[in-house]
Amino acid sequence: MSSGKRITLQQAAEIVKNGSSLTFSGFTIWRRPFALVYELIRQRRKGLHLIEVNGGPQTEFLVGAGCVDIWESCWVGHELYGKYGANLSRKVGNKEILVEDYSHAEMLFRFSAAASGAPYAVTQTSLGTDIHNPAYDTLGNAGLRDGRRIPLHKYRFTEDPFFGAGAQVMVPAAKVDVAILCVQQVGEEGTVRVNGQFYSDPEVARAADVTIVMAEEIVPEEYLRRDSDLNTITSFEVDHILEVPFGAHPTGMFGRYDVDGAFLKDFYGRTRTQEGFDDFAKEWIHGLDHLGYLEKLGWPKMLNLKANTALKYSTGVKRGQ
Amino acid sequence: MSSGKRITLQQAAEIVKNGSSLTFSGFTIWRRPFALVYELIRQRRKGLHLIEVNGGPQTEFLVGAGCVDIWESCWVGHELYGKYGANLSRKVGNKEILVEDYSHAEMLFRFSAAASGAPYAVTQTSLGTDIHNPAYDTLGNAGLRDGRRIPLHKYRFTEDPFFGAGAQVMVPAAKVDVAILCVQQVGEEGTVRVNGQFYSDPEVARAADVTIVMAEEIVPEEYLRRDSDLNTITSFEVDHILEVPFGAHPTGMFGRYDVDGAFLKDFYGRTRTQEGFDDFAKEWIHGLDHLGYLEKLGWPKMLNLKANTALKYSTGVKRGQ
Amino acid sequence: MNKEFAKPEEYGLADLLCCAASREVQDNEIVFAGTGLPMVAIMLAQKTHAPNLKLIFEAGTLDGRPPEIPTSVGDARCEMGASRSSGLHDAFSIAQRGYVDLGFLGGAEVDQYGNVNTTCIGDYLSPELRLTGSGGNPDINSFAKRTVFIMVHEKRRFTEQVSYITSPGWRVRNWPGGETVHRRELYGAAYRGGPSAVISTLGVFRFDEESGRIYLDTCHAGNTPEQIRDMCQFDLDISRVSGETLPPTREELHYIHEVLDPEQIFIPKVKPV
Amino acid sequence: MNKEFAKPEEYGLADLLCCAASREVQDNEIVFAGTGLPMVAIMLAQKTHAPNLKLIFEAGTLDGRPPEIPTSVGDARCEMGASRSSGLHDAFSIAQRGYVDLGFLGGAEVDQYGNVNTTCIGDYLSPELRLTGSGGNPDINSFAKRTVFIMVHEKRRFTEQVSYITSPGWRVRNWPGGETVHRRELYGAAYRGGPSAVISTLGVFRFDEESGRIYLDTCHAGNTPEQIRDMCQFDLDISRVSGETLPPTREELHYIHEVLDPEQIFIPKVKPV
Repeated sequence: MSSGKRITLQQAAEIVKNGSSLTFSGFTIWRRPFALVYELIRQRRKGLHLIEVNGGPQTEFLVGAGCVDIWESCWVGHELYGKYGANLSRKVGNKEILVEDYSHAEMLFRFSAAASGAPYAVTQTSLGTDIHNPAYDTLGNAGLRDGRRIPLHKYRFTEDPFFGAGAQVMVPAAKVDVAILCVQQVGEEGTVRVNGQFYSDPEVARAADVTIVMAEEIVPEEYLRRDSDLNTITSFEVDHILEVPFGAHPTGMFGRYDVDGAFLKDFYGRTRTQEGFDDFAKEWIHGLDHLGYLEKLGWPKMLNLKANTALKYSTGVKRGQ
Repeated sequence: MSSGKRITLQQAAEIVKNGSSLTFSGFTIWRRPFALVYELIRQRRKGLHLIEVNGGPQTEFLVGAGCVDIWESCWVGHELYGKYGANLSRKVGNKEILVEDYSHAEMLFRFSAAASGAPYAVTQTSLGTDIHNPAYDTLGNAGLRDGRRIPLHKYRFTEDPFFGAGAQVMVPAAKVDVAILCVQQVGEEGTVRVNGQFYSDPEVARAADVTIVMAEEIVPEEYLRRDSDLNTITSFEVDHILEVPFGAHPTGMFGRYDVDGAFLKDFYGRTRTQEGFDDFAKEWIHGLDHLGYLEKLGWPKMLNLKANTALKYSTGVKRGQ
Repeated sequence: MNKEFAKPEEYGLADLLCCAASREVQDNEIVFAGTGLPMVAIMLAQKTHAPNLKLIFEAGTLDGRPPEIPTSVGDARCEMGASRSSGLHDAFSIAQRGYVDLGFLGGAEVDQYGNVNTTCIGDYLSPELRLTGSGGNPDINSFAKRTVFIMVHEKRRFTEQVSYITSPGWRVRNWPGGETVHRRELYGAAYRGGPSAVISTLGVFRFDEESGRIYLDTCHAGNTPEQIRDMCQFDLDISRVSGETLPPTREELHYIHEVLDPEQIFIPKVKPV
Repeated sequence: MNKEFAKPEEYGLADLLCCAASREVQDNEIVFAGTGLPMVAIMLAQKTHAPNLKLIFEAGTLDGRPPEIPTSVGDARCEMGASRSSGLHDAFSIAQRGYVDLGFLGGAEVDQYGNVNTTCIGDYLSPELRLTGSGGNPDINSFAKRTVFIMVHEKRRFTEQVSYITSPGWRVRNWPGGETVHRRELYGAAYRGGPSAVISTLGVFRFDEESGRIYLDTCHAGNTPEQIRDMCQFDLDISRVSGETLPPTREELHYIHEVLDPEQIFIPKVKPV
C-alpha cells in the first residue's frame, strides 16, 4: 500500500519554515540528517529555533549559515574532530544567537515528557549547578516565554511528597514543530527500523508535530512488518519520508558508513571565522544538490567510509585523522 | 563467562519473603511466571503485597492460595476464559485482602517513574473518576502509608506551570522488592531477549530491587550479544536466572506456546469458592514439582499448545474453548 | 460485494452490535481496541469502509493488522503484520500524546453523563461484587477524541448514578472536593472529546456535548423509544431519535462469519431456521 | 604478564594519567564512560584488575565490550558485544535509578569543592569564550556514587571559583536563592556521593566528603606538593599527600599500546630515545 508520504529533499526543506522549531535524530556525530540540513542552508532558512537533545556538526552548519536564532540544548562539538562548536561560540560572543542551557539528561527527559504527552518531567539531575541559576534564563530574559512553544518557565523546583526523596527539578516538555530523522530503513507507510543504538530518535519523532524521515533506503512496508518487534518508530508517527543514500555524511550511520573525520576536521579548522564558513559553504553546499555533493566527495572516499557488513564499521578508515 | 546468577526454582521462591512486595512480567494471560507462582504457593508464602501493571491468572492463584494481603493494580481476570477474578472478588467481599485501585496507564507510569529513578510521574489520565476519590485510599485508610515502600499519598493533584495544560495527577513511583519475569531467552550473564510485545517488562525489571528471570532457555551470552540491538533487558539489571521450559503455562508465550484456555476455564469455573480453590490446588500444585506438573499435563496437550514457528502461534488450539 | 441489508432472520443481535460499532469508525482514524466484539467491529471496518484505519492494542502493538481475530490484546496474532510490537509505555504515551481518534470500551454500568463503572457493584468500601477493575478503560476514555461503549442493556446497568466512576463521562467529579463539573473544565490540554456513543443490546445512544447528557439516537428493530426509556433508571431523552438502527449488510455478515470470526469466538452465527 | 613498574623513559604523561584513572575502577563496578582517555582507562581496567566491570555509554550502549576503542560513544564499535544497544532514555534512567558506581569526566575549570565548568569562560551572560556546554557531565556527576575528573593542569583551570558551575561538586548552590550548601543537603534520595578524584597532569587530588574540599593525594614524578599548590588559584591542602603517583606497569603499557589504542588515537606512544 502506498501512503503518499514520499517527498523530495526540496519539499522536505520547505516544510521547515522561517521561525520553525526543529530537532534531529542521532547523537553528536552520528546519523544527522545532513542532506536536508544542506538543503535548508541552500534555501536560506532564517530564524530557526533548534531544540536538540545534543548538538553536533548539523548545529554548527546551520548556525554558521545564519539560519538559527535560538539554540536550546546541552552540547555542541565534533567529538574527536573538533572539540567545540566554533561557529556557535563566535555567534554567542557576538550576541547573534540566544543559547538556553539544560543538562543532557534534562534535555532527554524533556523530550520524553513531550513524547508521552506530559507537560513536564521531574528529575534530580544537575541540582545546585548554574544550569538552574535563575539569572541565566536566556529565553526568559529575552521575553520569549509565551507558554505555547516556549514554556512559561525554564524550570521549577518542587519537593517529592511521596517518599521524601527531596528536591526535584521540573523540566518542561520539549515541544517542536518539526523533527528530521536520518535512519537506515523506512517503509513506504512510515515504519522505521533503526539498527544499533537508537539514541533519542523515538522520543524526538513523537515530540514533534511533523516528523520527516530520511532513510538510506525506502523498503517495502511488508518487509518491516514481517518482524514487527524489530522496528523503532510507528508508521503513523511519521508524516513524510524520503530516500537519500549517504544522507548523513559527514556524520556516520551504524552498519552503513563511518564518520568522515577528515571532512569534519577540515570544517572545524576552516570555519572559525564567518568568512571561513562562507568559503566552506560555497565549496560544499551552495550550487550543489545531493548527487552533486556525492560526486564531489567521490568514489574512493565513499568506498573507504563504507562499513564492513560483518563488523558494522569501516575497516578502511584511519581513525582519529 | 559464568556469572553465578543461575538458581533453582526452590531458591528463587525463597528470595520472596513473607511480606515482600512483588511484581511480574507479562500482560493478562501472557508470559506470567507460573512455575515460580506455583512454587510460592507450595512454600505457603504469606502476606505478599502484589503491585502489578495489570493482574491475571497469577494474581488469582496467589490470592486464592491466601498468599496475598495487598493487591495494588487495575485489572484482574482471565480474558476470554474467565471474565473476572473470582478469588479476588471473594476475598474482597470477605475483607480478607486490601485492594488499591489505579488506572492501567497510571500503573504503567508509576512503574516507568520507578524504573527511571523518579519519585513520581505526572499524567492527565482518569481525572474526575473515583480512582481519585480521597475516601477510596485503601492503604491510607489502613494506616499503611509509611513513605518507604508504600508512598505517603495515593496521588496528589497539581497544575501544569509551563504550558497551562491544566490539572495533573501526580502518581507515586511503584517500588517493589522483587520482580519475577518469564521470557523466551536469557543469557548466562542476565541479558534478556523478549520476542514479540514486551509489555511492561523493561520497566518492572528496573523498578524492582531484585529481579529474577525465568526463561524457556538459558542461551550463551555471546549469542545474544552478537546482536545487541535485539535485546530487551540489560545483564546487570538481572540478579538471578533460571531455565524453566513451559514455565508460563497455563498462560502463553509468544512464539513458543499458546494460552491453555481450557485449563484457565477449568480454574475459573472451579475456584468460585475457597473449597473449590483448595481442591484445584491439591490437584495441580501441591505435591508436584515443575516436571511432575508437565508430566501431568501430558504430551498431547503440550504439543497442541506449541506455537507454529512460522506463525508464532499454535494452529492446533481450538480457540475460545 | 453485496451491500444490501440482510433480513432479520439472517443475523443475530451480536451481528447488529458489531456492525453498529463498525460504522462508528471513519477511515484513516487511529483506533484503540480492546478484546472481543470491539476488535471484530474494528477489523470489520478495516475490511469495508475504513481500509486505512490504524489499530492500537493496549499491550503494545501499534498499527496492527492481525490476519485472524486475536483472542486477547496480548495474543501472538496481534504482532503479525503490525508496524511495531512494543509495550505499554509506547501505547499509553501515544494515547496521552493525542494520537487516538476513537476507543471502543465496555462497562457494567453507565449513567446519564456517560460515566462508566467496571470496578464494583455497591459501596466501594464494602462492595456487593468486586468486578475486574478499570483496566485501560479510563485511560482510553481520557485520551481519545471519541469513545464508544458496547453494553448489555439491563435496567440496573443504565443507572441514575454508577456505584463507582471508573471511566470519565461528560460530567465528572472535581477531586478532592468531589463537586460535579463538565469534563472540559477538568481536562485542560487533554480535553479532546469524550464518550460519543453507547451501543446497547436495545439501541444506540449519543451524548450532547454541552449538557453532557445521553439521548437515544436509534432503536434496534423491535424496540420502541418508550420501551428503551423504561429500561433506564434515569429519565432518557427520547426526543432526538433518528430512527431504527441500520441492520447489517450481507457484505458485513460475510466478513464477520467467513473471514473475521469463523470460529465463532466472539460472534455466534445465526442458525438457519 | 609483567606487572613491574615501567621506567620513566618508557611512558608518557598520557600513559600515567590513563593508568591512574584505570586504578580508580574496582571490579564488578558499573562505570559510565565518555569518549577519549577515560574510555581507554576503563577498558584497561577491564583487561587488568576489573574484568567484570560493566561499561555504559551515554548514547545507549549498556554493558559494552568494544573490541577496539570507540572514537565516540555513538561509534558502531560500542555495539559489538554489548548486552544492549538502546538509547539515551535507558542510559539516563539507569543512572538516575542508582546503578552507576563510577563516572569519568573532564572539565575546563575546577574549583576547590570539585565544581566543574565546561560551559563558558567569563560571565555567562557575556562570555569570553563559549565552550561545548554541559553534555552529560552534570548528569553523571549527579547520579554516580563516585566521579573522577581528568584534566590538563593549568593555574587558571584550578580556580577559586569556576565561571559557571556546570557539574556539581561537594558544595553547590541552593537555587533560587543561590546560597552555598553541602551537596548532601540538596540531593536527598539522589545523594550517593560526589567527585572522588581529580587526576591532573601534575597529580592526583581527592576530596574530604565532610568539608567538601579538595586536597592533594599524590604528585606525579617530578612535581613537589609545593609546586602543585602554586599551580592552583585556591589554597590547596597539601597536608595529606601520600606520596608519588604510581607509574604504569609494563603490563598496562602493553595493553594500552598493543591492544587498546594501537592507532594512537587518544594516547601517543613514547618514542624510544
